Amino acid sequence: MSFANNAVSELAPLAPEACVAVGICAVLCADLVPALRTRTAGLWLGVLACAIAAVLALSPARAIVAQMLVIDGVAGLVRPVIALVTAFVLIAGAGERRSANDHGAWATCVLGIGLGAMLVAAAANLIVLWLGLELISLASYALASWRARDRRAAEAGMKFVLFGGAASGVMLFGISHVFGLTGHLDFTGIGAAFAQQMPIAVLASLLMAFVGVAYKLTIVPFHFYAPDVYQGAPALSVAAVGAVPKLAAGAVLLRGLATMLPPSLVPPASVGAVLAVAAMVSLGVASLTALAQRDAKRIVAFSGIGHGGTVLLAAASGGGTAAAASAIFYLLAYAAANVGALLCLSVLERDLGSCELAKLAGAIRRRPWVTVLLCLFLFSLAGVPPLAGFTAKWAVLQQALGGGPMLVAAAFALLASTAIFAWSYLLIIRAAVLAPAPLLPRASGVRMPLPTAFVLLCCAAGTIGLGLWLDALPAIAQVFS
Amino acid sequence: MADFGPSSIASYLAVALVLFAAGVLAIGTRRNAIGVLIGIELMLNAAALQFAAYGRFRAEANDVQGQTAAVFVVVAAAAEAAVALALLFAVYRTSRDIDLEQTRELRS
Amino acid sequence: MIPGWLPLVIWFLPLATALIVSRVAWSRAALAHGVAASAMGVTTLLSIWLAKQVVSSDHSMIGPHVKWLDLGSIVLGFGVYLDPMGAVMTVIVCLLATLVLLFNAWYMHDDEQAARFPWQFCFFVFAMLGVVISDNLFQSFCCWELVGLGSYLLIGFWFQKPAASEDPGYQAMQAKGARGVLLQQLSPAHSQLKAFIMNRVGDAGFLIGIGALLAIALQNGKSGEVLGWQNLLTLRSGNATFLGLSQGALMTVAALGIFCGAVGKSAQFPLHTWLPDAMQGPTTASSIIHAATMVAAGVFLVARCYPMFPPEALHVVGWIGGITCFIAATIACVQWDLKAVLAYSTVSQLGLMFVALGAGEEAGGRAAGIAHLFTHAMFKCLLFLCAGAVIHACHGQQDLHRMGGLRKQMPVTAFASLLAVFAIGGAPFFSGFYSKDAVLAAALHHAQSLGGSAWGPFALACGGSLLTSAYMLRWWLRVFAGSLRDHSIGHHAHDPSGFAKYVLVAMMPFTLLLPFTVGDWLDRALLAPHGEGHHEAHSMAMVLALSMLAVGFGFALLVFWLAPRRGKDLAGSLASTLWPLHTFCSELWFFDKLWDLLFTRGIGRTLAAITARLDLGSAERLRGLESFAASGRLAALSIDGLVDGIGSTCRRLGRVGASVHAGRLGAYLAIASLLGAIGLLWGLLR
Amino acid sequence: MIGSLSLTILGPLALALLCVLQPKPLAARFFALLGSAITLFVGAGALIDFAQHPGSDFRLVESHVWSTFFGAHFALGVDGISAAMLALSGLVTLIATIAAWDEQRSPRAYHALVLFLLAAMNGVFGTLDFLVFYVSWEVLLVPMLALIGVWGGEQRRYAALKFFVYTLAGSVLMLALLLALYNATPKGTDHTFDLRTLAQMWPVWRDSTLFGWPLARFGFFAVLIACLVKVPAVPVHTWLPHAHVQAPTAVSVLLAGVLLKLGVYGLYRIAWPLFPGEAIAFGPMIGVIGVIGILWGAWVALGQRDLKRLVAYSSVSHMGFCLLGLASLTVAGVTAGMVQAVTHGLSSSLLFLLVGVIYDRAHHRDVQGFGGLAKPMPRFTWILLLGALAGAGLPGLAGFIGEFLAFCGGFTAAAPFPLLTLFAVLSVVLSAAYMLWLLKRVSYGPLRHEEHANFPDCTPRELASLLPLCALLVMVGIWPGPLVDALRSSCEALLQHVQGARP
Repeated sequence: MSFANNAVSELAPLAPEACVAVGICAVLCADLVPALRTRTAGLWLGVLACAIAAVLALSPARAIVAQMLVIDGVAGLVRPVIALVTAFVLIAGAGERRSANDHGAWATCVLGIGLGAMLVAAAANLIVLWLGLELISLASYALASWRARDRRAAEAGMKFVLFGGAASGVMLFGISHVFGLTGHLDFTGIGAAFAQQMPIAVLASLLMAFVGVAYKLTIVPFHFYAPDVYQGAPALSVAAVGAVPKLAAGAVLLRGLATMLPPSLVPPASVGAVLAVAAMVSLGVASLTALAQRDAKRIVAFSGIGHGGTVLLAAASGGGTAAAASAIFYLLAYAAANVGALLCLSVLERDLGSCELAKLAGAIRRRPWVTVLLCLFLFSLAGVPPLAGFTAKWAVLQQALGGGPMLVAAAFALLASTAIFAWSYLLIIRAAVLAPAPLLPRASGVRMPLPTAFVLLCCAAGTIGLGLWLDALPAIAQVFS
Repeated sequence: MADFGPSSIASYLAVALVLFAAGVLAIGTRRNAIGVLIGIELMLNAAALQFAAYGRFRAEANDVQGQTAAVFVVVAAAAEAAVALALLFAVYRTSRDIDLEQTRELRS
Repeated sequence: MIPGWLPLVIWFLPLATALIVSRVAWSRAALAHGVAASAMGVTTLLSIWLAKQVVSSDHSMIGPHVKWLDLGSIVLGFGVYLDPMGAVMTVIVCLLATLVLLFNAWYMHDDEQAARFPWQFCFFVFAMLGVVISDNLFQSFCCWELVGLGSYLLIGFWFQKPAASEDPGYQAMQAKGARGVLLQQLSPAHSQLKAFIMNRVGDAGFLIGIGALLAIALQNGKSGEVLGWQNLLTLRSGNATFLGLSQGALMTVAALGIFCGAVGKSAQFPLHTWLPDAMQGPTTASSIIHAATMVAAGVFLVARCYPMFPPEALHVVGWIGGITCFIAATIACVQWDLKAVLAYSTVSQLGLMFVALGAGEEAGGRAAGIAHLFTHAMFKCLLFLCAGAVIHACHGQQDLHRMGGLRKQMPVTAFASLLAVFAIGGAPFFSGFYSKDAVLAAALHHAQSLGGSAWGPFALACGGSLLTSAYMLRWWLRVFAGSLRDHSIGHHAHDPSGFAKYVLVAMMPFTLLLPFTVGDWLDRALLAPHGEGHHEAHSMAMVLALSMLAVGFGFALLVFWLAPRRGKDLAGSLASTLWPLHTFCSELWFFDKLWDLLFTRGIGRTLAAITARLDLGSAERLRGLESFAASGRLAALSIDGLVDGIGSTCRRLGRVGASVHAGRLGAYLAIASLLGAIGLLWGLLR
Repeated sequence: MIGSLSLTILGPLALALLCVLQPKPLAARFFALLGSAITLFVGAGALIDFAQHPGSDFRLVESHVWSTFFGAHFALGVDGISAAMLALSGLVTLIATIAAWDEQRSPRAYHALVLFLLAAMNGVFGTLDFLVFYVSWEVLLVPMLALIGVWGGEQRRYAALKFFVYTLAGSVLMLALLLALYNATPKGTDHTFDLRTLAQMWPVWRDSTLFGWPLARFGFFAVLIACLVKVPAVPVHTWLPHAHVQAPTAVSVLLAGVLLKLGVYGLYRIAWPLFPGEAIAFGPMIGVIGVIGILWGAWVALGQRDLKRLVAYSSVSHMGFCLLGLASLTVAGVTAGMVQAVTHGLSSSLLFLLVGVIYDRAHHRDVQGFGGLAKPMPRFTWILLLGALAGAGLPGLAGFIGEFLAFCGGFTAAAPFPLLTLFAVLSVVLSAAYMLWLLKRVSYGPLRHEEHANFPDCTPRELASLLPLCALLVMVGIWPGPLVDALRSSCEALLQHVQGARP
């Protein structure tokens, strides 16, 4: 009994994860009940689980679970957000029209992503990290190709799984070397081993292990799957596949940098410079390539690549809490705007058949409010003040400009890419708002599903609120310290 | 010169490296999706092998992290292979082909 | 004591009249003319009283002054300053304005748009008075520009008239002499534009002059109303420098800047070509604006700023005047357009005034110039009114070829214009005699005392005067003497009726010495010195002037009166014998065409087209913008194209990026592993 | 507590929301009128206050904490300069609303966007906080993008995108500057974005570095670039002709009337006060840019056939005087820059409205396609004459004041400026040429097209938008005293501040 008691008390901080896991089981069970299967009941069960998980995760308690998971400031902040975003995606899913018995399975996958992301966000052990990422990935693969009879969705899924598998293979190979060379899989242990000496082989292995995270953060050159998956997958799936894992990957990146390469051992400037260069490359490639896209979702994908680079830049700006806070804040702002934008696109996609720029013409006539909100989210992504994207960019830039020359250079690259990205977002706006409209009837007959509208409004509120609430940033930093 | 006998770690690592290299090669060169999938499996198995080897030769006596990890890897690799095959099947069902060069409707 | 408000009343009454008359919808245009003329009449009476007071009190009047803008070191304001010169000028402006308005009521009695004339005219008078009574350079400049606006409006009075090249009516009656002008540009709409822009060229110089004066004043530690006359006239001494230029040189720059404004307004070489074109306006408007007062404003301004002009600047003034005087006179000799002769004569006479001014204070140049300004205003206005009467009588015909013998139908006009011709020729007992003599005396005295290149202006002025008497008599003889050449235009001709006739009669006395018999107030007012050498020059100049008059008149009588009576076409044979000279002068020394080529077409259109092309690229590019259609490199070669070039470079790079993201998973994996490996190595090795 | 300046920002915002939330287009129009009237009322009130009691202090000051951490405040307050700008933005928006009264395409959205734009402009003009300034500065782009891109002409999308990306790219550096200033705050002092405080900290910016450059120099150029794009100065001006040509009339009016002034205002409010040393050192360079703008703009205007593009280039030319005046660092010049900004707002608005009037009738803007309109449209021609002459800087009309004062300032300034002004003076010829040539080609001469003979003259609604501007042009032209008095104290204070940085 005492063992059980111990286990319970030790595992108590993982209540949110457990809650989501239970939620998954509940959804699966609900699917078995014929009376519930035809409704969206399973889905709402998932929402409930996520909501409870979010509330549970809000607890300020800090804990270390068996050198495997750490509930530190970053995790304490990101986990509730992950739960919340997952819940929002689920709610939005309730507005989707899909075959009756699909809801449960879909919810299971989204919850899987949520669970995996929460684990990754709290991971303090490379194997746990890898497992968490695998969990995210497996659920993501399924989500990405959800429209089973759609060639493009299937292709997206295939590319995703093969690319993701490769990344995960490389990561695992790196992890195994790290383990072999240091004898540890937990971050603190690796950090302690580094403290004695820092063989280049370990660093190389660690960098290989980093590939798995980089791939979730869509850092160039591990971003290749993203455009194709975004384009082929349903927009709502993309919201789950794109934003949620980024939050988790960002969180674990911060923790890994702080614990495995503590600034006292590795000169932060050297790590920072490497990461800053990676960030610059991501920003440059993404912003320019986005210009040549003809599909709104692909543009959003490249925007995600750029934002991943920005998060990397924030993480590169030294290990201080302020830098971490800026990265987290950036991820929050990104999540709100990105989920919102993809949700808008999913509504338009359903109405107009595709997110290709050419097909978006007349969106403003057909769905004026959704299109206006889409613009709002895109402006936030572009960093137009006073929206969340601006404040977040502000925070990151402030950190980077205070750093070494490479960081300052990266900051200016970020500024330059802002203008170029703005241009590619404008391509979407141009297509949806400014293009001469084919005389589409206003979609008054097809009312906007209430859940979708609710989530959209929440995202909009978050986007504006995070933008105006400048003191959110110090509040986040306070959580860390 | 490393000792490549059965009781030395070097031979395991060498095999793992060969496996990994083969996997990377397969990934980089195969046009068939199944080939790529096999490559991925090779990479994962190389990693699993290394975990086991490191666990056996390097870790302290009561440390089973390596072996545990190897088991996890096998499980996860199986799951991954299942999902991947399902998706490949979906692609095959829609386009009667799993040639990666042909399957490129999604592009810039 | 003169009440301070009186000049203000005189100044603003025309403006008030203009505002009121413009707002009323008049049933008959004559009524509008009547109201405006009565207001102007009142103004005239007031100004006469004022002038009498100023002249008799023998010192300048400093009237009220209002601060307009206070900028710390620089204060700009409006105020009244009247010396005898200004006071008399006020009278002349008001008097002529009243008479012209009365005349115009008849002149435009069958014009639908006539009601517009009085208020635009009154506005002009207001602006002109502003220049005259101004107490500082800034006000002068402002009103100077407004005068330009008045002129602009009145030249374009018949704005609907097509260009001569498109006007069959014009071509039917085209005067043979109009060779140098470009017919497609001969329209009120174009002339008003040309006049304004060419005036603006001068004004640019004026502004530079003002700027230089400001800089000099501030550098010398002055502040406040630095542009007031009192202040400006003390600027000659000081130690301002700029870019190595001494104060003296800076003053020369300033003076030449102001003179540049005068060159524009007074139609001096090389900006003289607008004035003949300005004849597209109503003849009555021309009579006062482009003959009597506005164009003389340049002379007035230079006279006003006289103490600021260093000798070097005056030298330039004299030369420009002389050149203009001569060129315009040669052109006037061969013009066949009734008004063109008068226009070039005006230009020539203005040149003469500048010759006088160029002679310098010592030689009495200022007094002479102003004197000629006053006398010229009177007789030239009368000449124009007579010309108006003739044109009216001949149904718009202006060709001297077809006129002749009109003295029988139009005795009053003929007589009046004959008096004016005598005046302009400088016949004894006429006003022109007095003033032209003074001008030549001043120039001679100046030349004698300085020698060298100072003889130039004098010689040119003599040449101009000689030609003036010849072409003016020719003009009169062509119009009024002999017999009717073209019955269709002349047989209904008659003198102006009613008021208009009395206007002509009323103006006749002013061509005589009358205004100057009241004493030597002008000399006293202008503080003209009368040295021994001056008297000597005077007598020499008188002899010279009289002989030139005799030669000129004699030539004209011979060629245009005696020879035709004998049935000989002496003029024609002279023209064919001296054809190169004749052509050169008929082509207006090619100034119009050259200026058109250089400035309108060259700098104006071509350069503007080039800059526009360099700014936005070719029209082809502009058409293809929306579709992002790639225009050729050449088509996009422009500032805007460069900007878009940055954009398209980005897009090109983006396409390169996109070609990598071409959907091939194999390639993705290969590139990712390759780049990953490179990144790994770089990260480790750095 | 909401002060009157907050009202000019929040009021239009709230009204914008009301516009789209209620169904009636007519109500939206009245909301737009109301919003601009509020701004005009507050702005004009402040301006009159400054005219009567000149001073360089800030009035109507209010401050609400935005972020204690960053030291950002929603701080508002006006001096003479911003009061004039505020009044201008209210007036021009009012006029533009009247001009767009008959807008048929989504009038509610249109007026909401105009109100949104107004709020952002007021935010720029009314704030004393750099962060609020920047936010408003960028937010402006959004409604403008939509107004040009949705309600514009044939190539509206190109123009709108160009406008947005160009001006955004211009101002990203300003963001970097904001952050660099924030990071350079000396230890122990509170972070602040208060412009009044920042203006006192120039020595700090001078002594800290970024990229090995003095921060002050970087900052100066960052603001300069952002502002010069907006002014717009040659050679970064080419977004303007596109934007103007494609924008609907009322938006052109807003663009020329207020938006271009933002750039000048930014220089007056940020660049010069914050970096006085650089303002002195690089003043001649700005002067050269100004003069190039004056001449190039005028010359290109001379070569245009499209009426709107012609007027747009005349704006480029006129705005050059603002730069020249400001850079000359004399009381006359600095005041002139602001006076020119105000008067150009009036005259260019008028000209764009007039172009709109004939475009509504002829449906084209090719200047060669007109001629002789004075006969069917006398009132129009008189107003066009007034506008053209104001543009050409005729004394007695508002356009003259700024130009003349700029000349005064330029000629009396230190060494290179008199020479620069010498070139600038050429513009009096060029401006007369393009303006009056335009008038000639449109209105004078014989009627070119028979169908133009029955063009109706200006309608009462058009007159309602045109005549107030005419009246103001004449009033300011004849009696500029109050305006100049209101501006001068603030300009003198700015000048003193800048001169204080002279070593």
